[in-house]
Amino acid sequence: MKLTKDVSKEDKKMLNSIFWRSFTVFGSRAGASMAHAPGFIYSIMPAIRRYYKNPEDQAEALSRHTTWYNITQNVGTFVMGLVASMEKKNSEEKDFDPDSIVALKTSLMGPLSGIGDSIFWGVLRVIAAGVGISLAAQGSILGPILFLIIYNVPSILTRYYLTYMGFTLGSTFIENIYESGSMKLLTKAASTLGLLMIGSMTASMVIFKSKLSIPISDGKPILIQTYMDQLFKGLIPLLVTLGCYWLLSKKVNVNWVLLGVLVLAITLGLLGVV
Amino acid sequence: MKLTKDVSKEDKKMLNSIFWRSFTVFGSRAGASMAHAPGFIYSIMPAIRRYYKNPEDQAEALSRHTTWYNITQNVGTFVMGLVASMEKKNSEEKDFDPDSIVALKTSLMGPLSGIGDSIFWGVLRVIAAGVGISLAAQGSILGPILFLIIYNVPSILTRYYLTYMGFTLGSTFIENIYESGSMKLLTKAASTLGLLMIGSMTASMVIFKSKLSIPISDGKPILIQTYMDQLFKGLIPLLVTLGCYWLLSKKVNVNWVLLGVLVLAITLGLLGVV
Amino acid sequence: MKLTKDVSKEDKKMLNSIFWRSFTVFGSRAGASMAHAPGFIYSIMPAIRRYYKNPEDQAEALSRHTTWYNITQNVGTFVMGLVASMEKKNSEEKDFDPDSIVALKTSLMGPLSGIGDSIFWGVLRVIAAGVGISLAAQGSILGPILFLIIYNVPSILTRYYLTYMGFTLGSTFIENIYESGSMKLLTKAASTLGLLMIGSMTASMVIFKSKLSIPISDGKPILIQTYMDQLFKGLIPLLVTLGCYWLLSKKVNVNWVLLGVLVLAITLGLLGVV
Amino acid sequence: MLKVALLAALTVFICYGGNWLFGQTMIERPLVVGMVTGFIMGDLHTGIIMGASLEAIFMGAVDIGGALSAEPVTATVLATTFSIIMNVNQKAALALAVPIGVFAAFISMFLKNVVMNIFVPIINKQARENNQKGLTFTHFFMWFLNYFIFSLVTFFGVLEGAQPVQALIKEIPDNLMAGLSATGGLLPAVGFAILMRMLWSKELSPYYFLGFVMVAYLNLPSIAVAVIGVIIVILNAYRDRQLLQIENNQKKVSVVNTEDSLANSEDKEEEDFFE
Amino acid sequence: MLKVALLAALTVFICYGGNWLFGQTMIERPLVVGMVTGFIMGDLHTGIIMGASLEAIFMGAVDIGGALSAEPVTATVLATTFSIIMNVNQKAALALAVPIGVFAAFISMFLKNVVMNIFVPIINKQARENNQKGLTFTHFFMWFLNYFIFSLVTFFGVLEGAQPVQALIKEIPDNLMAGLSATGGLLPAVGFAILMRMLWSKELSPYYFLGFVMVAYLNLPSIAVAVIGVIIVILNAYRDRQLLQIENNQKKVSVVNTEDSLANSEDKEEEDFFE
Amino acid sequence: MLKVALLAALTVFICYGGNWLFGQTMIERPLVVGMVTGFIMGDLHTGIIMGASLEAIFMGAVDIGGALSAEPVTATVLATTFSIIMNVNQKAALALAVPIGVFAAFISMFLKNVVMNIFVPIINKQARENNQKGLTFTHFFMWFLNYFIFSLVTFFGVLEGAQPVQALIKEIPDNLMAGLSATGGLLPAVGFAILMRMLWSKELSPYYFLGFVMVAYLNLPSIAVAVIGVIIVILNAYRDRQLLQIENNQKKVSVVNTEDSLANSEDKEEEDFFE
Ligand SMILES: OC[C@H]1O[C@H](O)[C@@H](O)[C@@H](O)[C@@H]1O
Ligand SMILES: OC[C@H]1O[C@H](O)[C@@H](O)[C@@H](O)[C@@H]1O
Ligand SMILES: OC[C@H]1O[C@H](O)[C@@H](O)[C@@H](O)[C@@H]1O
Repeated sequence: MKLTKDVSKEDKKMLNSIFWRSFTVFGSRAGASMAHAPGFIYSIMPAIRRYYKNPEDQAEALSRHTTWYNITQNVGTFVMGLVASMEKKNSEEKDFDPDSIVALKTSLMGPLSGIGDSIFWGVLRVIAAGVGISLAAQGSILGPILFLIIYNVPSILTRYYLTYMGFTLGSTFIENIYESGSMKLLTKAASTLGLLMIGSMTASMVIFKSKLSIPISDGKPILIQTYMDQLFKGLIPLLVTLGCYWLLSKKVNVNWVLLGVLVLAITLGLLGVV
Repeated sequence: MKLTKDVSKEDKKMLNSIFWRSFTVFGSRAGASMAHAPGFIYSIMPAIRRYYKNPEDQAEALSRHTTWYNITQNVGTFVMGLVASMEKKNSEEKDFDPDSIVALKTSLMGPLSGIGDSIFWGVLRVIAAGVGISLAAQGSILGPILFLIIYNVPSILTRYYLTYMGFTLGSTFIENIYESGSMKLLTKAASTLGLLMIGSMTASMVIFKSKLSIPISDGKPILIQTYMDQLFKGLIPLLVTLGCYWLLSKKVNVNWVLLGVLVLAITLGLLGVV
Repeated sequence: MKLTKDVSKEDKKMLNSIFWRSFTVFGSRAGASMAHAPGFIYSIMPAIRRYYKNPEDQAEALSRHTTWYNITQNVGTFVMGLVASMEKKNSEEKDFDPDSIVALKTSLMGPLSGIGDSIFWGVLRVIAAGVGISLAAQGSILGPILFLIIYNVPSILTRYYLTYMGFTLGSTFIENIYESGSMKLLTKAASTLGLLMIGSMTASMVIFKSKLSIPISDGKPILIQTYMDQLFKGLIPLLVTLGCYWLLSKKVNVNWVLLGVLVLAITLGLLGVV
Repeated sequence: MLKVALLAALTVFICYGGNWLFGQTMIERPLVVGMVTGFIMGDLHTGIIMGASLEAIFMGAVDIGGALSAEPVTATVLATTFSIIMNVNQKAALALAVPIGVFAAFISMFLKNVVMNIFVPIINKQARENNQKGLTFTHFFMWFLNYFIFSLVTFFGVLEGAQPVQALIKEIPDNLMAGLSATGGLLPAVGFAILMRMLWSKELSPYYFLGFVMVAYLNLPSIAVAVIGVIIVILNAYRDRQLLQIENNQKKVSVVNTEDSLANSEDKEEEDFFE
Repeated sequence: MLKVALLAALTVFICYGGNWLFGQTMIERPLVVGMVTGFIMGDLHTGIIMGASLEAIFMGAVDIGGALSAEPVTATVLATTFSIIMNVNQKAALALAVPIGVFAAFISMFLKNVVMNIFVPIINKQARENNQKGLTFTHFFMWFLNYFIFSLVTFFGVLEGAQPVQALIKEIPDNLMAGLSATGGLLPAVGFAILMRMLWSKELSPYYFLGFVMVAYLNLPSIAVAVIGVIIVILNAYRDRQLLQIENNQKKVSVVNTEDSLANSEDKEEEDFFE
Repeated sequence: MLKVALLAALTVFICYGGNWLFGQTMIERPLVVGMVTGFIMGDLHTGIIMGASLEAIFMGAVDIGGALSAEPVTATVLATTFSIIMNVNQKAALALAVPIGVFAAFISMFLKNVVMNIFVPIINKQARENNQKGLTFTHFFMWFLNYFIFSLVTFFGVLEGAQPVQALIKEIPDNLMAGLSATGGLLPAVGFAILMRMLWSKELSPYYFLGFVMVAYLNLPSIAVAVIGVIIVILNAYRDRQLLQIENNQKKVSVVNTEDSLANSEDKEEEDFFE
């Protein structure tokens, strides 16, 4: 509410339009090179139309945003607001470097997705699903309904306020905190929280249970899983996840990694390990 | 033991007297403006009598302490000892500012009560009651007796040693650590511990259980409380406490807050929520 | 693997020899004055023979190491490697102070044993035994076998790599990090981890259960232990351990402390307390 | 019945007044009050057992900064007396204790915080006149008056309450009863809020939530929270001290280097961002 | 059967396409999809119940960085439809859902990441020409095309799958089935690894393991981990800010004192040791 | 019986002597000793099972800094032998193991720390004379002598103990037995105290208590404590390194600014307060 105060009426209209369009941002996915660029362009269009009157300038701005775009979507509106404010600045100031727009946009993708996916996929969805499952399991239609409400109310509010926040904070702010060193602190805070949550998701959502067992002459067989848990609980999920990370960090294509895990799991199945 | 070593015989007598009188400090409570000032005056009297021979000076000293006083009592003796040492100094040094006595006294009330109430109400009493209840529940008279012993032995020892500690450390010490910045560290340490304990007390002692439930066509009704616990355990107690704090910090009178909570609880009861 | 790369062939032979000899380091124990000095001398002999050609120098070096030696053995090879590198230096440089060899060796005993015993006695053995017990309890010979494998594979690898590490890092490194202040950090890290683990071992391995109980007229007697646990879980083990530490820190001979605990325990037994 | 009423009032006076005259030794807690009432009413065993139950119920009834959620003495004395003398069903007596306690708490606070204000001018006068005897007398007289008046609640409670109470229990709508019980659960919040006012700072507020989570999610008892708290505080203090020394050193250096004035103004900006 | 197949495909289109066209509102999750399928197939109750079971099974099926371990919509629609319409035993239907989900996930990723690449030059061209209408159209057309094609999987799945599925369940060797289920458990690792790539740094890596231990050994639910995380982050931020100020002050001072150039080179060495 | 005694003594020699001659590979632990004894005495199965029970009992019997609370080899060999050969009731045999272990621990420590002192002058002489063969011989001879003598305990224990043991079990007063068992529980304290001496510092002592609380109140297994410990240590190390650099920078600056000598003396005072 505070955030929307100092914004002019026309800018408000534009930001609301961006907010609404942003819902479709992940509608299309243009493969591994552009990802959600089309959706981003569609969302940011109102800003481009508003600040550039000249068709060449508009074309230039649109082309600028045909590059890879992918951020947790209800957090990504922050970037959209920010880009809007930078496009505005670019349209006003002669010596503004338009490349900085894409640079900043791109540099924010990692931290924002990390924190966004952790919070929305990892916390909010899990809580909402927890509530939903226990109601639905008893056949109550309240299950799915509450699930949707618990998830979407904070989600949509976030989407809305971040649109305005990105715009009002603006690029000068971002540059300032970069220079003063505070950006490091912010990134560190976001990454810390993100990594913590991803660690917790690894433990709760990556699942591995071996059914291997050692036969005992007289008595029931001994489950290997019990002993692996005694060594370290969730060791295999942790190792698999770290392994995937290691491969990705060695620039192995994500599809190969996916395939690898698939093959691994099925092989283990065929071998009777799981 | 160490603490009482460097204290002269007469000062010892005085401090012991303060120690004994301090037991009555909360006997009277003179409303919202003075609180336990009468008790404080009664407790500190031996020091005033000892250091000021002149009736006018005594009257002045007594009047000085008619201001609001309230500190967890077995910790408050620290302030009494400290005040004694400052009154002594005031009686000896011409240019000592007597206002600093009340100022220091007042400034210590917050942190000392915070930490004192946390430890004595929050930890010691709870442990003692835990032991006491389980014995008394079986009808054993050991319950109340052990309860009193576990609570009072540390409590009275604290009261005693802090009387001496306040006196021997004295005001110079306090000023020194204020200047060097160490006071900040001490306050921070006390506040940290206090807040942690108050947080834990909020979770264990503020209780709210809704009996609302959603009827299920076939099957037993679903308790709302279960789902609130799934969202965040103890959410309502936490919110109520934070709400009270927020009101108090907005200078709302504590009695209104009390009344508000009362009305809230009864209303919830009448509405069948609890 | 990396560690062994820059080591000459002859030095490798020597280090391997030290590695193998180190297995016997605790074979003999020459009382309270030398402890495992004979084993250390036997282990380090290959280095002494290699770097000193002159019998007098060899004798001097051997004598140097007749002082007290005791470090968790699979971690102690680090010191052996380090000593080898220092003996080499001493044989090459005229103004090298041979006393520094013993000094450094001795100074490392505390931290290395602290961390070593914590990890190997406190973590690895406990995990290995956990797995082993549950298998063996069902009569499976896999119990002891897995126990030995889980414990010894990391243990022997540690022993091996630390031999090389001590040698290649060498004394210059150690001196450097001492000067830069990093040694403090390393010691702090090791001590932190060590103390944490010893604390956890105190809680899990020092055991005390009182069988004292208070008779209740009608109803079953009340176990004192229940109430001590309510006060603070594991209070007695904690106090006994801190007591032992306190005595040792007051230079009380360890045998007296052992005897004291023995007498204490038996007395408590005779009194019917345990 | 008069005798019972007198004895009950006396018990309240002894336990409640005694607690606050003699160093808040917790003889006001139900565990003790139950025992004393039982003893006086001639059924020690029942007294102790009811004390145990009531102690659990009133665990959150703390008196902090003068704000109390429920006054445990009156509640315990009445509930125990009803149960022993008037054969009120024990469970019903326990259920009644909470509303009684909440009600008594309001009376107690009204007395202490409002009524007792009348003594303020007297104390000021006596102090001005160095009337030490007078001050001492006033102190103890205030104590006596306060707890004497307060005991009357119990006196009339027993005298008049005998029959009505039985009736009341049946008549009070369940909902109201539930609401009154809930007050006992929620009111401690006010006491804690008072403490928070004394200690709260934005920088330290996370510790409040940490304490909350430690109990809510790790089920740690308060002694464990306290020990962990002390550990955290000590470790932080060492760190803080180290930083304090560095900053103090820096201050000394900056006296020499004058361009620092500039530096500070820049720091301000940053700070604003984080606030 | 054609009608059923059409309805099922429509459900997939609505839930999956709708989710991604309208702000990823999680209407693609089994809880919702189950309900919708149940409604459309005429047995709401079964739909809701199966949705609950499948939601639990697919809890780890997150879509992160475009990598998803199992596609929940197709899986839920098919399993629910088989169960309602074809009377497939409910447990068998649930067991089948995981391999279906894994299979569908691959198709979905193939479509989005590979096939849809054909639109890249078109978008570039439209942007260059400032063809805003065109861009808008392409955006929505890509959406339609993608989810339309994808829905065909379900269409043919139902049409052709009716009988074979029953047979398949009996024929698929248990081992293979177990392996397919295991993929559902292990594949989320890839999504988390993608996130880790974005955030990982040697300095912060301990927090990853902390989060892991908090769930594995303290059994904390995600909300508690998040709250503790925020607490840690805030406390750290205050410390970091304090240090940042000290360092900034130091930098200003070092401008004056020139021998610092020397100092920095020494620091480097130390750092190397710790890396 | 002589043969059994010899075999038992041999087992002790192999397991105890072997453990310490060959890298402390833990073949001295009951799990292994039980198995070996069972094998030698002809009842592997019983040996393994008793080993498991004894391992749990002797879990706290650690040998740290040369201080051990109970010697597990003799205890295990005797208990297992009694049980297999002499048909001593298994439970009774286990009960007997702790006092035997405590007794054997004292003998072992007496041998190693007191008796073996006689070799000290010999070793000094051989070193002075560069008698390397001699040193090697002494080393291994000490080993042999020590464990040979020690094995005699078991030899006579079996030879003489057969009947008496049965009698003893019945005769030892319960209280004494309980006391002997308690020693097994309390003696590990000494070993840990030895370690604490090596590591303790006021600044780090909180971590000792943290470790204690983590097990006592959070029931964490040792692997989890270790992982959390490593996390804490790494995070602290990064912080410490940062501070070290700041302090090192400061030192360099303070060389220039001479009024620091004054500053340091002030810091001292503060420090005293906190100590
Ligand atoms: O808060 C300090 C102090 O305030 C009042 O005097 C009472 O509530 C005490 O119980 C409390 O210790
Ligand atoms: O990771 C960011 C983002 O990537 C893709 O667009 C999808 O997987 C989303 O679910 C996710 O939020
Ligand atoms: O403490 C170091 C070291 O001391 C002695 O040699 C034995 O107790 C070993 O088990 C231990 O590792």
